[in-house]
This record gives sequence, C-alpha cells and structure tokens, in this order.
Amino acid sequence: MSRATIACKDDAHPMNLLTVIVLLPLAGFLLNGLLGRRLGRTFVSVVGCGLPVLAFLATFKAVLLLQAAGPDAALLEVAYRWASFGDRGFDVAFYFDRLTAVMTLIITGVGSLIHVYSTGYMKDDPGYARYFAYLNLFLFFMLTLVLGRSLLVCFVGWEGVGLASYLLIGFWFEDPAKAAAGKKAFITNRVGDAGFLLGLFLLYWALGTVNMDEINAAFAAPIAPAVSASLVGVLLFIGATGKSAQIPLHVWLPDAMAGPTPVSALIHAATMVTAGIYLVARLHGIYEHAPAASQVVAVIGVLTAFFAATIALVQTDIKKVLAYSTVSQLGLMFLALGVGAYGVAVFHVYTHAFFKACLFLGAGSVIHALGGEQDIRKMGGLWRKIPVTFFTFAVATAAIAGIPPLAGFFSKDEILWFAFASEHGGSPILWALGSATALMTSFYMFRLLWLTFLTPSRMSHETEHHVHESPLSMTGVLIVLAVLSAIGGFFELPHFLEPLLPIPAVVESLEHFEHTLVFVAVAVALLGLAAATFMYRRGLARGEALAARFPRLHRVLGGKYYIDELFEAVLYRPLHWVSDRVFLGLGDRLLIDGSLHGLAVLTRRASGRLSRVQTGQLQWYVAMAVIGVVGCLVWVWRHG
Amino acid sequence: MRVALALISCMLSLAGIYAMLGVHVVAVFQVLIYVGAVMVFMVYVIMLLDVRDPSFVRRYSRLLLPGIVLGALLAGALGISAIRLGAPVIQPGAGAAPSYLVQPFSVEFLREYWLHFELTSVLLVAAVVAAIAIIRSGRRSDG
Amino acid sequence: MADTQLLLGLSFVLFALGLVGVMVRRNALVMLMCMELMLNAVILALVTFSLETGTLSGAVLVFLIFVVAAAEIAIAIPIVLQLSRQRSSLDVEGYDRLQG
Amino acid sequence: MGESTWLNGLLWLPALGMVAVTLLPKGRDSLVRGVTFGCMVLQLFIAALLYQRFDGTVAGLQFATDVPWIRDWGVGYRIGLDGLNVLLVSLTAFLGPLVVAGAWSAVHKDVKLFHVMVLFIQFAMLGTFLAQDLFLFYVFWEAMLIPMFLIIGLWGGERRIYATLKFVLYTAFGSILMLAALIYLVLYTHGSSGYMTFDLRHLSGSQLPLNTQLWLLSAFALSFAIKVPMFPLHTWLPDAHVEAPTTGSVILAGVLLKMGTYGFMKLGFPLFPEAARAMMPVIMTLAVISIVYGACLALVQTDIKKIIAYSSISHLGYVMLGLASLDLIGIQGAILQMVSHGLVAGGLFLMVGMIYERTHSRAVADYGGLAKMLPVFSVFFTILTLASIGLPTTSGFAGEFMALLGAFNAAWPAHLAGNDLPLTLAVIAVSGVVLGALYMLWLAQRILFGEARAPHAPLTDLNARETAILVAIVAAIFAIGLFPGEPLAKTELAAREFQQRVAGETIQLGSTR
Repeated sequence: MSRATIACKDDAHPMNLLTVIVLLPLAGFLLNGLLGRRLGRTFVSVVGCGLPVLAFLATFKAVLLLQAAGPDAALLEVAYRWASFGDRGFDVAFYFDRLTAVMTLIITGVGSLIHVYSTGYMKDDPGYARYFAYLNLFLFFMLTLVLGRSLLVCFVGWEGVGLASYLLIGFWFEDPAKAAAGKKAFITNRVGDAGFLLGLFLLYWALGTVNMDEINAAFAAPIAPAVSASLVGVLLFIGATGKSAQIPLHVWLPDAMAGPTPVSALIHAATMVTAGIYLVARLHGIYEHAPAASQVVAVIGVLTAFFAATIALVQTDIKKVLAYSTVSQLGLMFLALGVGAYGVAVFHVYTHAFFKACLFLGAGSVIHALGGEQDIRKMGGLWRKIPVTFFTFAVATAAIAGIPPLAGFFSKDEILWFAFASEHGGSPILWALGSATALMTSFYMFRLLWLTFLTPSRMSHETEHHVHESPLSMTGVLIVLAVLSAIGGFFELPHFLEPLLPIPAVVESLEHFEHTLVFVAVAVALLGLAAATFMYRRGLARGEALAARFPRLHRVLGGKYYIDELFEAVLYRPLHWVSDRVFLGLGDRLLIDGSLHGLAVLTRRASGRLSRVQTGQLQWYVAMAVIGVVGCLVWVWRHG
Repeated sequence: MRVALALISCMLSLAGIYAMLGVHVVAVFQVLIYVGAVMVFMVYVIMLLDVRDPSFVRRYSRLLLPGIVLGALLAGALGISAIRLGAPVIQPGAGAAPSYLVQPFSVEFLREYWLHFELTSVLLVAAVVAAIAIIRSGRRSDG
Repeated sequence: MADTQLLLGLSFVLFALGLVGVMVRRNALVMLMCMELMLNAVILALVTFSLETGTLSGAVLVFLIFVVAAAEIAIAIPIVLQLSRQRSSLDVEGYDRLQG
Repeated sequence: MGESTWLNGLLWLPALGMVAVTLLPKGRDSLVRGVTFGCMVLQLFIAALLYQRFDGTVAGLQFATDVPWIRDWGVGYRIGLDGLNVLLVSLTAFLGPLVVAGAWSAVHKDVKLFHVMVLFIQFAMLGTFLAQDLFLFYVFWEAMLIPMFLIIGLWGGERRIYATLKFVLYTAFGSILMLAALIYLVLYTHGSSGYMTFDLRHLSGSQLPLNTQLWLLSAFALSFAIKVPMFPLHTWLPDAHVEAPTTGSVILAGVLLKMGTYGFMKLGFPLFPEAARAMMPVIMTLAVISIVYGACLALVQTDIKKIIAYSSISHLGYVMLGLASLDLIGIQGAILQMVSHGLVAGGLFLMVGMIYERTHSRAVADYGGLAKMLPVFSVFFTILTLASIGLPTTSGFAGEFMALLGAFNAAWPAHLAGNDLPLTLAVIAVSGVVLGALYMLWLAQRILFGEARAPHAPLTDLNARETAILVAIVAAIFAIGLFPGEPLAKTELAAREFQQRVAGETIQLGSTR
C-alpha cells in the first residue's frame, strides 16, 4: 500500500499550496478581528467571504494537481518542526489525498456559501465583524483538522474547532442561557478530546509516530504493533463521539442551536460534526484490524440514530428538529463506518452536508422572515409568502427523506445495504434499526415541511403581515444548495475514494438481496411521507390527539429522555458536592488547615501550663535545685 | 533571735574544731569575721525589725514535709557518693605538711597568693557600693 | 584518717540542715542565716580536704570564702530590708513578683 | 573572562538597583518607579542576550564563575547558566518589567520600600536559579522569603498577617529540614571523599547508601514540595495569593512556585538518584492528586484569585508528573509547563489586579457581562483562560501535552511489566484536562457573559500600559505554543542528562517496545 506522496516542495508545484489554504481563513480572522469594527461592514463582508472563496479555489487547484498524480497519490507538505526530541519529533505537516480533497471541498465550498448567506442573515447585528472573524477562525481550525498529517496537528484543529463553536454558540453572550450552551458544548467536546488524547499517547508509545498515514501503514503491516487495535480504536472513537455528538456526549448539539442559524448550518450540520467521521475514516487502518472497536462504533451509531430520530418526532422548535435529525444522520454514518463501509460514510457526509445545510439555511430564512419566531406550532401557510425558501426546503426534505432521484437516497440506501450485508460486521438487526430510523426521518421531516409551510397559517396577525421573502444573498445560496442536494447523489463518491477507503466485501449468500433492499428503502421513504401527510395535512389537530393518547411517552420524548437531568444529577452535582464538602470542607479546611491551627493552639496551651511552674516562691526554686543536684549525683553513680 | 544565737554557738564550736585541727589562722578569722562581723550585723537587723512579724508566728512554709525529705535525700546522696568515690581525687601533697601556725601560714599566704588578697579588697568595695545603691534606690522609690 | 570521714559527714549534715532551713522557714532573715550555715559547712569540708592533702591553697580559699560571705551578707540584708518595707512583712511567700 | 561578567551583571543588577532606589529622595514616587522599571528592562536585555548566546549543544555550565568564598568549608561563589535554568532565568527577567509596570498605579503606600523589595526578590530569585553551589543556593533560597514576607505583609489585604506568617512558617519549616540534610550530605562527602565542598558537581558524584539517600531526599523533597506546592502542603498558597497585592501574586505565581519544581530538578533527584527512583510512585501519586484536587477546589471557590491559585496547584501537578515520568519528553514538558504557567498565571493575576484596581472586589458573584463593558479586557481574559485550559497553539497545551505524553511513555512499559499504578495515574491526569476546562470556563462565563453588572459600574477599559503588558504576555504564550522547539533545543541536553542520571540506565528515547 505504498503511496506516491509528492512532496509539495518540488518545483512542479507552486509555493506550498496547502499551507496557503489553511492560512487564508486565519488571515480573515486576524483582519476582521483586529480591523473589522473600524473599517465598516463592506470591508468585513468582502474579507469574510472573499478569503473562504479563495481557499475554495486553491483547494480546487490542489484537487486538479492530485488528479494529475494518479488515484492514490497524496500531496505532502511539511510546514515546520514543532518540537524535536533527539532524532524524533513532531512537525506540522499537511497531507492532501482524495479523502482530504472531498472534505476540504465540502468545508470551503459549503463554508463559502454559508459566509455569503450570513452577510444577509446577520446584516443588522452589531457584532457583525466579530461574527465573521469567528467564522473564519472556525474555517481555519477545521482545515487544520482535515489537512493535518499527524494526529497532533489534527488535535490542534480538533480543539480549535471546539473553541470556535464555543465562541459562535455563545455569540449573543448577553443572554446567560446562550453563553451556558457555549460552555456546555466546549466541555462536552473536551471530554471527547480527553479520549482522543489517550488514544494519541498510546499510539505514540506503541508506534513512535503520530502521522496518520504511517499509523495506517503500521497496522496494515504483517507484524502487528504492540498495542491492541481495538483499544486505540475505542479511545479515538470516544473523541469522535464527543465531536460528532454520539450517544453519551450528544447533549451539547441540541443546545448549540442557541447560536445564529448560519452557525448551526456550518458547524452543526456540514463540517464540525463530521470531524469524528473523518477521523475514523482516515484511520480505517486501525478499525479494519479491530472488529471489536468497529462493532462498538456500529452499535453506538445505530442506537444514536434511532434514539435521536424518536426525539425529533415530537420537537416543536424548527432548529431542534433539524439538530436531532443531524444527530440521527451522524449515527447512520457511524453505522456505515462500523460495518467497514468507510467510503459510503464519507459519501453520506458529502450528501448530508448539502441537504442539511440547505435545511438549516432554509430554517434560517423562515426565522428571518418571521422576525425570530422558531416555534413551528405558530407557523403555517408560508409556501405562498416565501416560495423560494419553500421550494428549496421541500427539495432538501425530499433528499434527506431518501426519495429516489435525490442525493439522500443513494447514500442512505448504500449505508443500509452494507449494514445488512457487509462481511465486516453487517447484521439484519443493524439494517432493521437503520430502516426504522429512515422511516422516522422521512416522517418528521415531512411533518416539519407540512407544519411550517403547507398547513393553514397559525401565525399571529402582525407577524403574518410582516412576513417577506429573504434577500437574494440568502435565497441564492438556498437554490445552489438545493440543486447540489438534488444532483449530488449521481457522483459515485465511494468509487472515487476506492483505492483509499476500501469498500467491504459482501457476504455471498446475501448477494442477491441488494435490489430488494433498494425497493424497501424507497417504500420506507414514501410510507413516511404518506404518514406525515395524513397526520398533519389539516394542521396540528391529529398530532395533538395522538400525543394525548400516549401522554407519558410524549413527555419522555419531549424531555429528551431526561439525559441532561441525568448528567446533572449523576455527574455535575456530585462533583460539586465532593469538591465543596469533601475536598474543600474536609480536606483543606478541616484536615490540613485544622491540623496546622491545632498545632498552633497546642503549642500555646503547653507553654501556658509550663509557665505556671514559675510560682515566684523562692523555696520552690531551692527545692527544684536540690532535686537537680540529687538527680545529677544519682546519674553520676550510674555512669560515673 | 534564738536562731541567731544558735548559729553563733555553732560557729564558735566550728572555730574550736579548726583550732583543734591545728589550723589556727582559719579558726581566728572564723571567729573574727563570721561571728564578729556577720552575726553582729544579723543580730542588729533582727533587733531592728519588729518581732510581731507574722513570719515569726507561722514559722514553717508549705514545703515543710517535702523540704525535710529532700534534705535527708540530699544528705544521703552526698554521703553515698562520698563513700563510693573513696579516696579524694587530689593526691596527698608531696611536700612536708605545711604548718598552719599563724606566722608561717601568713608568710606563705602573702608570698604566693598576694594577688587574690588584693582582689578580695576589690570585691569588698563592690559590695559596699552595691549596698549603698540598694539603700538609695529604696529611698527614691518610696520618697 | 578516720576523722576526715567524720568531718566530711559533719559538713554534709550541716549543709543539708542549712538547706532544709532555707526551704522550710518562712522568715527571710532565718533563710539568710541558714545560708550562712551552709557556707560554714562548705568551709569545714574545705579545711578537712586541705588538711588531708596538706596543701595550703585549701586554707587560702577559706579566706576568700570569708570575704565573699561578708560581701554577700552586706548586700542581702539591705535587700531584705527593702523587701520587708515594701511588703511590710518578712514572709518570703510575699515576694512573688517574679512570677511566670 | 568576558563571558561570565554578563551573567554576574545580570545577577547583581537588581542589587545595584536596590542601592540606587534607596538613594533616591523620599517623595519622588514616579522617579522610583522609573528607575526600577529601567533596571528591570536592562536586566531583560541582558537575559535576552544570554539566552541568545546560550548554546544548547554544549553540555555543562556556560558563562560560569567559580570564586572561593569560604575556603575551609569548600564553599564557593559558583554561578552558571545550564539547560535547566536558562528558560527560568529568562522567564524571571521577562516578568520583571511586567510586574513593575503592573503595580504602577496600584501601590501608593511607601513606594520606595516596595520597589526595593521587588528588586530584592528579583535578585534572590535569580541567585537561586543561577547558584551552582549548595551553600549559595541555600542562602538565596532563604533570602527570597524576606521580601515576599514584607510584600505580602505590608501591602496585602485584610488577613495579610495570617497569610504571610503561614507562608513564611511553612517555607521556613521546609528549608530547615533541607539545611540539616544539606549539612549531613556535605559532611558525608567530606568523610568519604576527604575534602569538604558544596559544589554541586562534586556532590552529585558521591555514592550514598540507599537509606541515607532516602532520608536526605525526603528532607529535600519536603522543602521543595511545600514550595511547589504539592497536595498535602498547599494550603498556604490560596491564602498567600488572596492577601498578596497584585505584584506579590504575580511574582509568587510567576516564579516562586517554580523554585520547588526547579529544586526537585536541580538538587532533589540528581543528588539522590536511587532514592529518587524509589520515591517516584509516591511523587507521581501526589502530583496527580494535586492536579485533580486543585482543579476540584478551583471549581467551588467564590474568589477569583483563589480560583487561579488552585489552578496553579493543578498546573504544577503536571510539572511534577512530567518530572516523575523520567522520560525525556516528560521532562521537557515539565520545563515548558513551568515557563508557560509562569506566563499564564502571571498574566491572569495581573488582569485580576487591573480589575481589582477599578472595582476593589475579587468575588466572582459581583461581576457579570464584562465583555460588554470592557471588551479589550475580555479578549485578553479569554485568551489567558484558553491558555490556562491548555488549548493547542498556546503554551499551556505544549507543556501539558508533553508532560502527559512523557507520563504515558513511562506508564505503558510499567503496565506491561505488571505495575498498573503509573497508567491509572496518567489516565486520571488526563481527566484533569477536562476539570481544567470546567472551572476556567465557568469563571470566564460568570464574569464575562450574562447581563452587565460590576461594582462602581461604569468601568474604564484597559489603558495603554495595561494593554502593552498583556500583549507582551499573550505574544510570549503564542510564541511558545506555536514554536516550542526553539526553547526546548536549549534545554534538551540538560534534560537528557537529568534523565540518564536519575533513571539510571540510558533508556533509548521513546523506545517502542
């Protein structure tokens, strides 16, 4: 599996291209951050949107270069040596192969679109310059994460992206709830990062290197390295769950909706949350040799998918529905990774980026139109008032639901197929849960579509007359994304990534099932559409009736299975109690300080008693003297 | 007063012992200084201070019993240590036993130890000055 | 040589008695006198040793003790006078200002 | 001879400064501040020059001076720059001017004495770092206490007497034990090798039996552990920090805490290698407890300075973890973490000082929404918070990452050999990273975000002087964070020598098996 890596430094290649791609957004951050407020809005939007577009073009150039170099070639570029220890050390190097090409294209492409969209959405926001600075900062860290060759550089991007999401979620920091959501996101990510670090240390000790391509090669090598692939796999997967909001660490994503909608679109739909999938896909070498770890990935993936889909059924906030749908889709991607279909997972990332970004931006456009209203129960009848948003939203909904010609159908169908038949851990149960999730997905997406656009209007009078279509900068982006999510599916990504990410072999006995499963998938999608139409055609009535019949189930789903409260009770409060009562109260105050003060009191009291010996009586002193003399004499006898 | 008299008689008997031992100089000075000077001064003071003083009435301090016990203990300890140690550390004098009669002793005394003799005079002067200082400080404090 | 044992014994007894006197009696003057007794005991012991070893320095030392005794009593009496005037009594227990 | 004059110049400059400041007329406060600041800046230039000319590849001392001082005891005025102290000396010199600038408008009560004390402590700290002679080291070690005692005692907060007494008694108790051990060591080498010397190079050559080594090392270790501060002996730090004036806190956190870890690195472990190896599990356990304990306590404090003080305990736990790992990367990480903590904690305390000057309140509850009122302040505070959490690209990350990496490099072979303690400790230490984020972010969120309120509400944002200080610190943090290779090249040889000396056999660097 030797790979033709072309050192970027050679002459056929312009000045190190990859470093430029990474540094462009950083320049944007610095320019906007430092000068933004002073130089006015136009400067900010030009720099803010211009630099990501430039980065996109540079990526395009790199992709062309890569194509010229053959299927499994890679561009390698060492920026500088971070730290060296004797003959070995860590250096900051960038690596560009087909997988990175896809990811970078998505990041810069969708990123630029979202930047353009944000110029419209955030137009009248006082923190305009600060917003674009943070957005560019996010792009910089995301590109470092994706382009980094060593796990260390990837980790720099990993935490940086966490920081950027912290800043962006808590963008309107006046409202303490929003700031708390930012904090929660950062800390939950941090827990994941701790797992990532553990995996990184283990790898460095075992293989002496953290460069991802060398790691893949080491695990593929005949003599297996000293460490068990599954352990490393699970540790890195913990990092992935933190970043891609899988079951134990998914609590931060729904709260992250507190940030501006374009942020949700960029970070919590298209790019950041896919970092976990990129990591597992990139280090497929480990997971190929770690069936146990892959099984864990698959199971957690499918559970998260199913579990998030159920919650999404009852959500009433337009962005929360989309958030849980993202968690669910990510679960499906991990399912694909778990069964060894790495290429397919990346394919789903690719398609998901398009239609989820389109959905989020559409939701943003709706919110923008309604002047901040996010509760779908107070919407309805918008399809006539904001037709473009409605049309693009409908296309994206169809895509995510898996209606055949659109992108979602292709990637989801392949995931379900490999979940069913992959040799590398596929099983009918996984397929069944996956299909159920697909059913629920199409149901709640079309429910959303019906309630927001098609049902008779439930808007309050003054919002109704205030509704207006979003400016071109927003609708334009929506149209581009809708088109992409429509035709995206035809570009056979898994085969494009074939040499890099192997497509798992399929169990022969199940070979012939492929076509039947395709029909089943289509049937599931249409069934969801029909159910949603039946339930919500005339408005909320039937929905509420159903909810009334299963009040307890509705409350549990509505309360998100009370996971947050569980974490609060099991983790946060005991930690506080222990630190406050046990460590501070008992440890510091009582034991350590107490013993010190005790010592001081002891000495004072002892000296007090001793001083009473000085009675002032002469005779007492003479008596003492005599005892002394007799004592000395006795001592002299014994030792004399 | 009775204590003073008893003490004088004790000192006189001691002087007697010295005389019998042949150390006449010491005996003479014992009588001269101790009895003559010290005890006279003591008697004078006793007569000066009034007799009704309560310390005469309640004669013994609280440490009566422990005092006696300690005294006996001390005497015993000294006795035992004297017996155990046996011969005194210093060897008997090599030269002829010097005569302790007055004339040879004083010649010997002033030839060898004249310096110590002078020093004693310095000591006495210091004592007198101290006594005066105490008296004056006493007067100033109540004056 | 038997009499050195005797004389030594006598001086120990005298010394112990003087000491007991100091500890037991309440009157300051009596204490002073007991101290004088202790001094005499020491002189006696000194003389016996001087005789036994036949050196003159023993006797010389006795002279020094006489001087010291005189000086000591010369200072002790005024102190006792002052104390008795302040405490208006000769009782030793009264003089306890130097307490801890 | 020209070489060592620079180093002597560096060391004795603050002493000269002290004399100069005392001669100044009484009333002229701004003149006093100017002279002190000038002296500190000059010292920074010399230190920068020395750092530049310090050659990482040459083993042993550079710019050394060796003049006999007390001849018949073998005590010499031996100072020199080596891999271990080059970064710490530069840190001290770097913080010097910042400290003086930080206290420009804070101190009004007898300014002259204050600045003499600041110069005195700078002199004592540099002396301790540069001393290559045990006796000289001890003299400077004790000399440090006096100015710190006065700075906290005279210019401190309400309970300053209690705090400064506790601080001095704690440290003095430790150093007395060290003195005893020191004397025993010298006499022992005198006995065995025939000549009496306090020179570190010779002392580390002496072969002591294991149990005497254990006793001596535990005496040294106690004194250094109090200074670090490690877990059970840390209660003086929060009180000292809360009651100390801004300058006191910055010096205390910036440099004084490094004395303990430097002591371990320079004296403790190399002098008694076998005992050091035997005590490693104990030290590692205490280090990890310090990390978690410090972090947990920082979570429940209500006073900003206390939070940062406890965070210092947590950060220095990483340093000790790195040292205890006896792996080259761990040791390098420890050195780097020391410098990074000096900058981060120093910066944070300076900022608390700045806000305290305006509002005279340190309680977290009094503040809210500062980002609205003091935008520049909040930008710097966020950056320093992130550095304190150890976000990549900041120096905090570089130090923590290498320390943890070293700890794991040492933990895995031990795990394979059946001893699971180091591995569990290393894993718990990684959880410290999460706890760190918890309390620092909680603090940042409480005072920066939410609705705007603060005592004496309309606050003026940072002025030019304060911004300049913080820009310098943030620049240094990012410089070390992005390019740690450069300072580490200087310390690598010394760290490798330390590792080989203490770990005994020369472990091949990061061997895979």
